Amino acid sequence: MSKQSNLKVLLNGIIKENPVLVLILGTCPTLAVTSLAVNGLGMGIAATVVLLGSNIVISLLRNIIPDKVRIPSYIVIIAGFVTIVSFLLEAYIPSIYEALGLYLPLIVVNCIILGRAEMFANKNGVLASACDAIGMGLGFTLALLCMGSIREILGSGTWFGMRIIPESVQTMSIMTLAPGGFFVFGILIALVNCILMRKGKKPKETAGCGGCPMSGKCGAAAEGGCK
Amino acid sequence: MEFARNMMVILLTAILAENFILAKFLGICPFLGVSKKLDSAIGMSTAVIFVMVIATAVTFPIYVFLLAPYDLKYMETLVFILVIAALVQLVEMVLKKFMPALHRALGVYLPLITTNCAVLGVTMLDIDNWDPTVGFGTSFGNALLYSLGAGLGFMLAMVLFAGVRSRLDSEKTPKCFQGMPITLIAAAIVSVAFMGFGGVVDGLFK
Amino acid sequence: MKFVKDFVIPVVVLTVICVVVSTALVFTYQATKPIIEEAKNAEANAARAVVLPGASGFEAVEIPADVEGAVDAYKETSGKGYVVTASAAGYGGDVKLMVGFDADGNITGAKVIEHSETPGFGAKLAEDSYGANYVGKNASDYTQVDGIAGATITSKAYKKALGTAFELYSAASGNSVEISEVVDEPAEELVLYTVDDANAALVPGGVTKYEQEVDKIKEVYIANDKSAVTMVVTAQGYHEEPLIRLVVAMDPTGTIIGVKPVEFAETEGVGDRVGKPSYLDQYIGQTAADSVDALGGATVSSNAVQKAIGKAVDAFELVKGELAA
Amino acid sequence: MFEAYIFPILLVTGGGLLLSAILVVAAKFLAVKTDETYEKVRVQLPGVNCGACGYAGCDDYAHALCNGAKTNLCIPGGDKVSAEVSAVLGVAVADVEEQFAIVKCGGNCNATEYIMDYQGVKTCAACNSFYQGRGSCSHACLGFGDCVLACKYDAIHIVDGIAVVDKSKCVGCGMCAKECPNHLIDVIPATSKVYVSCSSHDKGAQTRKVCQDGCIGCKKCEKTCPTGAITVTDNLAHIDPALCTNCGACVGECPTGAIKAYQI
Repeated sequence: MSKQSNLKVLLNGIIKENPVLVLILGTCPTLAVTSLAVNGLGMGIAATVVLLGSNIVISLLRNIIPDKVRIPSYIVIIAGFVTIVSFLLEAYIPSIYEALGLYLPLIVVNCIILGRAEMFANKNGVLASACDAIGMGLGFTLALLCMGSIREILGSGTWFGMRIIPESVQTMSIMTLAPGGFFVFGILIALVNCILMRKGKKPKETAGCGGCPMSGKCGAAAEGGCK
Repeated sequence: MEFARNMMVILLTAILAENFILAKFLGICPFLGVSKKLDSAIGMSTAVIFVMVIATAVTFPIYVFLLAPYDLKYMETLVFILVIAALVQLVEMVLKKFMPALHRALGVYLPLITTNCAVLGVTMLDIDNWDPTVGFGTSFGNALLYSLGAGLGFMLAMVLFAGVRSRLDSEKTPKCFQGMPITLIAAAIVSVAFMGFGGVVDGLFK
Repeated sequence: MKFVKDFVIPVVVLTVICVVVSTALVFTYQATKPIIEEAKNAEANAARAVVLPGASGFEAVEIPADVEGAVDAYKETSGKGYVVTASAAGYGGDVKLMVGFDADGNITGAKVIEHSETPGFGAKLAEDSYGANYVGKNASDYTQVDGIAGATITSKAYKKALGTAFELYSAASGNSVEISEVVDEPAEELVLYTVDDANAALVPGGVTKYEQEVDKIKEVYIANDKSAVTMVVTAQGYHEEPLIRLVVAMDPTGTIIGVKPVEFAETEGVGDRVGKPSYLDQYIGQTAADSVDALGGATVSSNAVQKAIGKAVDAFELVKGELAA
Repeated sequence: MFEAYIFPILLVTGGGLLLSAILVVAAKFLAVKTDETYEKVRVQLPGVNCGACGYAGCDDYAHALCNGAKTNLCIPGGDKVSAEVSAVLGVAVADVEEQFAIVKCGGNCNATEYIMDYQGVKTCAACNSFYQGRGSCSHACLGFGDCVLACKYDAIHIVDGIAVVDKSKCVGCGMCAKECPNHLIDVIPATSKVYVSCSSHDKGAQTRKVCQDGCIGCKKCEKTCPTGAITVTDNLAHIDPALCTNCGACVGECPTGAIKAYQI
């Protein structure tokens, strides 16, 4: 895995192993924050910055951190980066900070970040981990962006604030609410499954457990809870 | 009477109106992953309720006495996630030692809870709902009640969904919709139903 | 050696990481703290300027602790007025309202800065267009502004927050102001008339029944002094079979002088609001039936009433000759 | 100055240290004393918790093994597990009496047909509770595969509408037998090659009307069996594995072919 060219690692994150649509990871922010495209974009970029930072630091320290305290130290590093990003957002783009609200600190427990740290960063060099972080981050942002756009256009008729559907047409405001999130996410994954099937690859059967850092130790995955 | 009414409002809003999975989107990863079979769903939810209440019991006083007076709200994320990670380890050890049967049933899901958005989410929501004017006793009670309600809401959604999924599997769904997509669409319909509860709870007690 | 390798090193590494990360956090926090403060103030002042046009700067004013729902109060530095924020419990949660007052207590602007009301209904109150209705109102007549149909709870919360805002204003400015309480408008009941009572109410001078049937309307009455004509008209309401029966009175020029409900089987609380005087009296002085727009949330029943009155207006042409010129 | 800078660092590091100290201390005090033999034995067992050994699951059997239970009771594990467990316990290896499952119903789609187009919940249990199932014979296999789901060794499948056991994979754990609502599945010793593929106690005429493959209780097999292993009770033939010598005389004699033999 590590010998692949860095570009391939980058592309892998965006299409082949898109964290949200293929590995079905980090679903909490994906559903919660994408009622507006600009929020989806904001969350995507924030997550990418945190992922990039933590991947680089973790791959730097990978030989120093003993295995016994691996998870707690990763958590501390990631929490540090998340707090720094939330400071920057609160200071310079308060509107995004308000919109993300509770879900910004929740990036700490986002399976993508801890997952990539555990699966990739502690095995590969700094450059490869950085590329992987950018790839995964972009994949995450793209998925969130398209989720956000669909929900915003259908829900409030605007896209990044610009009015797309004329005022007279009654928009489906349910799209901006909770059920819309589930619905659009389901349709998107079905679309990805169709594409994967047409290209002959079997869609990923395990839901979320595949990429989750805890799946090694967690009985639910072994016991087939994730089939 | 006022106290009981207030408690019921908190509990019911957490379970129905602001259900953690279907309205607040917290804890979706285990919801999609573990609700395949009913017994794993129940096992997981009991473990989540167990850890949520204990996590609130530990993190709420930390915040009120250690973080708030020194204006350290920004440390909230770091401290809470550390406490929850340590707590999960501790609970696993205690369970293994004193209740092996319970450990065999629940212990399996404990590692999954450390990276669970719902548990960290509930501790942070307790802090948002905390208003300093009310005395510590009542606000601590409210916080515990809220986390209990959140856990019960989590279990309600998980168990409800284990039933839905087992029926979904035997139905003939289009090829690319099988598995995750059809479950999400079913979740959308159920969450519409839960949206209706908002008015019910307010109407019931207002 | 195993003890050191197995126990000491992990703890040391973890502690070092904790120290490094927390120092980084502390320094970033201290660095960004002023910027965050300043960004917050700028944003708040911008919102306040919207509510109190032409304001230059604000200074915080002490707010009395006992005012329930009070958030903050600011005095405009050049004495132009005050901006206060108050909150009240709405349908989905608290509604936070920022209100600007000029020096002597008239509202210069009102803006909802935080709410969780249902989109499409309660959320309409958050639009600036709604806040504009209150500009110029003072402590006594702010309750006359009517809320948005279909969002009664949120409208009541809006007015309650305004009441608190007035209290804050009087506390901040020192000149005490008599605040009229938000009184729930008396719940209008649907008063149904018999045809004779309706005629008596509409035409004090008494009416006689017109013998022929006019354009399928069976009961047509002409005032004894020929100054008005009243007709009993019907239309299908929301539930198809039960009818809406109204008595419509018109003067010789064809303008409607009154509409009284005789039979009204619309859904209680929604449709029957259309039968109440507050809606039907809007037809007085109109010559066409569709000049009064439908009541929000009860479109079907309003259309039925319009159809019924339309029948009366059309039939008027045929019976006009009977009236005095 | 202290409060804003030093205190948070102390708080976090102190908290981290305190938490790790608590964990280390707890790890020491709360260490659960597990005796090694139990762990080593438990690891050998397949973990199917089928109860074929007569104990309530593998954990229970492992405990029993530690205090001297017989090592050849684990049917699914077979000789391999028995050998390993005996090695661990240092006890003489006793070979395991191999067993496997048989389905006592031959009513597949060419032998019998359904009396309804059942659209209800697609499990045998549900279908069986709906007017005794969809088959014209009320004892027939319903073909919804509850047994297939229960089998952890993928040794039983639905073929032409009825369950068929794949001898090569079946380890005789009996989990499928528990699931079948009509109790059609039995676990018999591997030695006996002949079995009756019917469980209908209806009168011969009725069975012939609904299924060409059913046992009509004509007692021919009972007469021709040299060792008297077959007894017909209540219109249904039953072969006693202990007496049966696999001579196959009954297979030829049975007019409807209800008695079947394995080729192995």
